Amino acid sequence: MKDVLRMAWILGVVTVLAAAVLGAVNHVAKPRIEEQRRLALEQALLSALPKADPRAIVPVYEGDEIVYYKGYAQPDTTGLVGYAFVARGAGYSSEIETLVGVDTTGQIIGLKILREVETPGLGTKIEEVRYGEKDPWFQRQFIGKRARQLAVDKDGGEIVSVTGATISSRAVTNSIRKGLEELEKRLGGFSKTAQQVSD
Amino acid sequence: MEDKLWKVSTSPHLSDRESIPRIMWLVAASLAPAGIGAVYFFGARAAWTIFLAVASAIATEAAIQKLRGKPITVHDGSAFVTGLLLAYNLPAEVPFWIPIIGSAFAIALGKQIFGGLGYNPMNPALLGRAFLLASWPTHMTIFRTPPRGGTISGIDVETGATPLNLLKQAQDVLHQAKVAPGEVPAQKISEAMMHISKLYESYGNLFWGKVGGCLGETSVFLLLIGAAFLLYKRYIDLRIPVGYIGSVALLTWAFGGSEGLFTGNPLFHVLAGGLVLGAFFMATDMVTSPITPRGKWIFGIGCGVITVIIRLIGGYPEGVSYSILLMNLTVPLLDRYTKPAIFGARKR
Amino acid sequence: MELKTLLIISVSAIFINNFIFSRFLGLCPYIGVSKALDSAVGMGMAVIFVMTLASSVAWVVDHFLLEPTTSNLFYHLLRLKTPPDLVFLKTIAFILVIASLVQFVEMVIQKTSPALYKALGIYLPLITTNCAILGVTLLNLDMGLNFIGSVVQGFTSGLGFTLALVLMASIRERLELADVPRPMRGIPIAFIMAGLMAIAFLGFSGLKIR
Amino acid sequence: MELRLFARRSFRGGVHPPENKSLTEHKPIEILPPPAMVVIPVQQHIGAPGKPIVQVGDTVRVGDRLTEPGGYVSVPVHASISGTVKAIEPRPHPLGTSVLSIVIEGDGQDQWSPEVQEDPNWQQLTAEEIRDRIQMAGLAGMGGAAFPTHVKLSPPPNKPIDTFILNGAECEPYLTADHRLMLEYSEEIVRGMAIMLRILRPKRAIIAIEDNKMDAVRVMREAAGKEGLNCEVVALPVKYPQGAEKQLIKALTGREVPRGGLPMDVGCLVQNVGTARAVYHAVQKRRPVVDRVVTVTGRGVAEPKNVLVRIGSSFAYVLEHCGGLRDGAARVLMGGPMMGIAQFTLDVPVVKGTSGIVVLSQEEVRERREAACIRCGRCVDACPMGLMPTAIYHLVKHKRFDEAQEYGVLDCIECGSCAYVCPAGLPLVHAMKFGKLEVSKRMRAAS
Amino acid sequence: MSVGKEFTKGLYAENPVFKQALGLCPTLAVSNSVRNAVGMGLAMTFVLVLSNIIVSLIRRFVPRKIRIPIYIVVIATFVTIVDLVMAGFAPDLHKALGIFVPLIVVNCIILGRAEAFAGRNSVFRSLLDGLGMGFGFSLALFVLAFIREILGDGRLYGFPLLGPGFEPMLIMILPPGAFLTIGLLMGLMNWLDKRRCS
Ligand SMILES: Cc1cc2nc3c(=O)[nH]c(=O)nc-3n(C[C@H](O)[C@H](O)[C@H](O)COP(=O)(O)O)c2cc1C
Ligand SMILES: Cc1cc2nc3c(=O)[nH]c(=O)nc-3n(C[C@H](O)[C@H](O)[C@H](O)COP(=O)(O)O)c2cc1C
Ligand SMILES: Cc1cc2nc3c(=O)[nH]c(=O)nc-3n(C[C@H](O)[C@H](O)[C@H](O)COP(=O)(O)O)c2cc1C
Ligand SMILES: Cc1cc2nc3c(=O)[nH]c(=O)nc-3n(C[C@H](O)[C@H](O)[C@H](O)CO)c2cc1C
Ligand code: SF4
Ligand code: SF4
Ligand code: SF4
Ligand code: SF4
Ligand code: FES
Repeated sequence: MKDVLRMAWILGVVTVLAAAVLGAVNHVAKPRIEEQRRLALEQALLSALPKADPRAIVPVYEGDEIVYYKGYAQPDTTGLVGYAFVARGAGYSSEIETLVGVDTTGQIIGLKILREVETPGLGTKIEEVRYGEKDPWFQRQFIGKRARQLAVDKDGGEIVSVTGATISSRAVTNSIRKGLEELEKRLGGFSKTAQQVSD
Repeated sequence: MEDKLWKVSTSPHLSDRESIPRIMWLVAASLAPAGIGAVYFFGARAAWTIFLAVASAIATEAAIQKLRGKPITVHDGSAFVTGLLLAYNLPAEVPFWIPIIGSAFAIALGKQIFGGLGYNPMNPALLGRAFLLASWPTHMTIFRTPPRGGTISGIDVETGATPLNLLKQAQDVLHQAKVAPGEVPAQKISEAMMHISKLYESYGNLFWGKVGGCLGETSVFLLLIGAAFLLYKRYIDLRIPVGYIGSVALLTWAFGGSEGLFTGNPLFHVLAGGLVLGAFFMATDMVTSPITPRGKWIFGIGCGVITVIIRLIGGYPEGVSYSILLMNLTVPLLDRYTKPAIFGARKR
Repeated sequence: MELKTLLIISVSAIFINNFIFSRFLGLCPYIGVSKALDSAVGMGMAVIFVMTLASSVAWVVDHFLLEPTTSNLFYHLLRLKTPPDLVFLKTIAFILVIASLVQFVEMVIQKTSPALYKALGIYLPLITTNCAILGVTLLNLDMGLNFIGSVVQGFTSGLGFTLALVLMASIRERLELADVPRPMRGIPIAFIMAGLMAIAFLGFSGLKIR
Repeated sequence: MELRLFARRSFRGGVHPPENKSLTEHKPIEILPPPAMVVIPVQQHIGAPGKPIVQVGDTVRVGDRLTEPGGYVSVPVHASISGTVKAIEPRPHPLGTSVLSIVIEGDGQDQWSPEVQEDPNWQQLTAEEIRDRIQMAGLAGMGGAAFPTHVKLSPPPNKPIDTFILNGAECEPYLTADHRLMLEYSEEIVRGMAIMLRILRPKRAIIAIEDNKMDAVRVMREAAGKEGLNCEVVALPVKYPQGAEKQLIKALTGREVPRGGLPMDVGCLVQNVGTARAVYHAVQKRRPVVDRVVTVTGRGVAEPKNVLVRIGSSFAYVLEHCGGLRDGAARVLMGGPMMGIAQFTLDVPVVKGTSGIVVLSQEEVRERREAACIRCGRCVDACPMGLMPTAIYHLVKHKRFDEAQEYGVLDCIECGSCAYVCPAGLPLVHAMKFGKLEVSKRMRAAS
Repeated sequence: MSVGKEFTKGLYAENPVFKQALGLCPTLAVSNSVRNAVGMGLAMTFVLVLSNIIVSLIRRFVPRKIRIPIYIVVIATFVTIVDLVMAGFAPDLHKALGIFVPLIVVNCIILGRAEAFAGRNSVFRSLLDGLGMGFGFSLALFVLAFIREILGDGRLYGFPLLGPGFEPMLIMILPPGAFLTIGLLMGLMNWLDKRRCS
């Protein structure tokens, strides 16, 4: 019995020690991790709304849920450049999440795929950056398009799908179209002309 | 009388005339009508593909046997059959290296690595196909050459793809329309419905082979000629194809329709795709199917169930290859748990 | 959780994202204990049991001790101002809780049911500190499953593992009688077989329950 | 019970090898002269060997007993020619071993023992006395297994025989000895059968003949009628191994002899037609087994025929009387091609169980390079015992005898159907025999 | 055993992956690209070396009966450190490796070395052993990833290597490719070993 108590005691001490060490490390690392997360979101939002000021992209809530973001050119939230929202669609083996930015007229100005677990080399080509290029060719096609133009070539649309991964391509395309239509409904329609943004 | 030492051997001292080479070459012969059909429907390209697949299978087998210092047994015809069946499972316009690599994989990693003929647990030709499909899906899923005298899908539309492909696409549209009403344009819905009904009437094309698809799978008629011969020779056991095709028919009839239970079209599902080729020539590969009578029933029905699952809710329009490969995995268990009753064991 | 969701979790864990053929978890026991069918079945049962158990206790530990929510016990017991975020301790907490719980269960089984102990007990110590077990708890956490979802995922993942293990063992028993080239015998051919099985399981990829 | 007669008479499995019986089936039995020398092994039956009661130099007459039975499951052997005992030494036996044998040099007289004479009072014999006579006449089953007949005729009281079956199936290809015997000696057969029925008093008696011998069916029916025997003569569809007793019982009665059991466990007894005739000789004529009908046939024999030869005659002697061998003769078998045993010399004697001497030509013999099993399942379909020969083959090959036993290796009747159909040419029966040997060795060691 | 051997044995003769079939899960899971393989190898080596050192240091004070839980706590501590640091400083790699970083805790190589080696040997030897095993593990991962990435993606560390004409063999970066590659590699090694012996 005494033995058991001794061992429990040792084990307890070791565990508490370990927890303490980890607590310390966590204390140092946690801000970094959160910073990284924030940075990742900021990066994504910036690729969706390239002209917005990083400090002036504000979430719009509906209840607890962020339904879209508004991006402004100035840090004092003036000069609306557009909106950003997350589109979700079922791909081949995962739900694909895309952050999409549109200007005030509903024309896509940027996008970034946030999450996707498609087949490597097949579905993941929706994020492929060809050698010597800077951005993913598949996503580049969406820039400048509006909701009604969004359909993959197989469905008679203008988006060239990734060969052998029509399902993934279709998921991205259709989810963005749906998201755009929803946003339009929420906003009560896009404006006819683009806001003049002074740099 | 001459006084010599006679040769001895154990009984029996007779045998029927069957031998492995004879069986294999006759199976190859029974596949000939479908091969000739493939060349007729898809042109000289088909002959070239078949030749490359067979040659690569034989060369790989010989090379590995030589490397291992084993007797070279390519004359027994089993590698020929594997190459042939692999070629029958390829689309008409694959690049030349596809059949070569596919056959090499089928023989090397599907068969010889286990010790060669008789020891491989899974169907080599189908492994070759599944390997190609996973490696170069774009080449393996492109069906552009319409067969002579027919169209790719068996109906008069342009949209590429085999009948099963088209069916899957059309059903996807209908499903989409159902879960998200109002989102799919009415014109697309009616188009999909038109496609389905036209597909369901294309029995003639499907039976004679005037539809798109892999080289050897399209003509049910030509395949049945070979199958009848094999059944007559008792090289294949009717239980597997009957269990297989029967369960596909039953399940597609029950669950294949869009208007509820028992509205599917079983005849279409039986005639379309590689079911007939698979059920008569590939699921029956004796090396990779159960040896016991009850095991054969379960094997056939299992293939049918998985095929239907894949066709109806799976990621592929066609499920024959994978269903057979998956059931191959259960063969040792089936053999073990379906042993025939030993004479005198039942009645005690 | 909706029944359909549970069904999707199950089908995914058994066929589509099988622990062996797709997630790469539990490979060492898979290769090590698949030589004979009998032990494969015993191991499979033990894994199903431990995975289910681990999934449930890990959820409880996470939910009541680690997550920074109002159900956090430390928050109530120590009357903290905000719920503490102890998620960083998940690895160490899970592994200790699982290991001690399994040890406890093992003792109980040994005392109460010698037959069950003989069938399962010998495998239990083998798998307590195994990545499939810890893996399923981390996956549950990643996927944000609730209690029922975690238990179902734990159970069905174990089922999928057992399916793969039993199929492999039955095939390896047959391969014992085959003329496998000498350098390939044993573990290498088991890997080749696993690869070919994984090819076959690709057939389930893209399966959609609707 | 009667209804079953119309049911399909068959058993599971089996094969249809070419019969090749036309070579000899129309050739009447030819009686060969006594040879100048005979070699009589002291053991020609299953059971304990006999102990010689003669010495080198003794003179013997035909029918003189040469050995004392070595126990209850044992029968004596008898001189089959008259002459002098030349040697008592191990000699090659057609079963492939060397067995203590009594060599008799003939005196050319063919003098019979005075004890061999008709017993007018045989009807008065008790069952016990009849069995005794059968034993001392050296009767061992002539259907091939050579099990002492008197033992089979003594069922324990708790296992009464209700069905007696006379086995005239002769399903082995080539062999016609039983066929000719039935055609030419139907009365003697029927009389022998009557004697056995008297001992056993079964409810039902059946004479079973394959339907490729309809003439024999007719003749036996007539003979049975004349004798006033209450028995059915049943024509069975041709299928090998119809004549194997378990399969025969199954086909005729629908009963399955339990695994490891004997026919008497299902109330049946099976005797070969030749045995029946020998019973008649033993009981009524007091004539021991000194000769038997042998079919000498095959594409390697110049003049195939059925012959009645003295036990102990060498194969060489018999073959010489059949015109000798042809060129291309490749294999000499004792018994039919499915179960027969290949001989390495012609210096082996005809024994009580020798139903045929078959000489196969080179084209006929199954001589194949072994390939790998392709799991075609033909052997499983063919096995009349419901075994999985390929599984047992692999297990035996890898010395996994315990599992082989689980798969029923001991149930194998060595009929050869599996190896006959195997396209890979695998030595399946060889594996069965070896497996049985090893398994029984282990079982004996364990007990 | 010489000090040098203590280090080199892990590379080939006692390679944890190829020769002992341990640590298979992360090996197969993250070897679809060289980048992931290197990251995982470093993480693993870090934990191996440090846990070996600590275990060797405390080996005299730990009661035998509870040594395993103590080792686990030690290992888990280092793993969590790696996990946190990686999440903070290399988020992309952290995302790519997924749960395989925390799973280093239960990796049988680490516990195996603690139990079989560090628990009985001096600190210096344990350090060398940890380094050797860690590099051996990394080497195995690298070899696998090298083959798989080149064949399956036509690239190496992200750079196109085989030119645009090469059509990558997708299966190599899918699960079956991992199994087949390691199986063939192990067979090849057996064959080479046997040839060297004879
Ligand atoms: C192993 C495997 C993985 C696949 N993964 C994906 C995928 O990630 N995304 C996708 O859209 N299709 C995937 N597919 C599906 C096929 O490529 C399918 O044929 C294709 O999506 C249809 O597109 P296509 O019309 O361009 O051929 C996969 C197929 C296989 C065999
Ligand atoms: C040990 C042993 C005991 C036997 N006892 C009897 C018996 O009591 N009654 C009987 O009818 N047959 C008996 N037999 C004979 C068998 O039933 C059978 O006739 C004999 O083994 C030959 O059959 P086969 O030629 O079909 O192999 C016995 C056989 C053996 C090996
Ligand atoms: C495969 C096989 C085939 C047999 N065929 C016959 C047959 O056709 N005729 C026959 O009398 N005995 C045949 N026997 C022997 C019988 O099983 C049985 O032993 C015999 O009929 C018993 O009679 P007996 O003791 O008078 O010889 C065969 C045995 C086996 C194993
Ligand atoms: C009826 C029958 C069907 C066959 N089917 C196939 C097949 O589907 N795939 C294949 O590779 N070989 C097939 N073969 C050939 C042979 O069995 C095959 O090469 C072995 O699987 C290799 O061990 C078949 C042979 C026969 C007799
Ligand atoms: S943790 Fe377990 S399953 Fe994972 S690599 Fe180690 S032994 Fe294999
Ligand atoms: S953890 Fe267990 S199962 Fe995994 S490798 Fe180590 S000993 Fe084997
Ligand atoms: S020899 Fe044995 S295993 Fe072969 S068929 Fe006859 S009884 Fe069956
Ligand atoms: S008949 Fe021959 S090849 Fe066919 S399963 Fe039996 S043993 Fe194998
Ligand atoms: S006659 Fe049938 S086996 Fe002897």
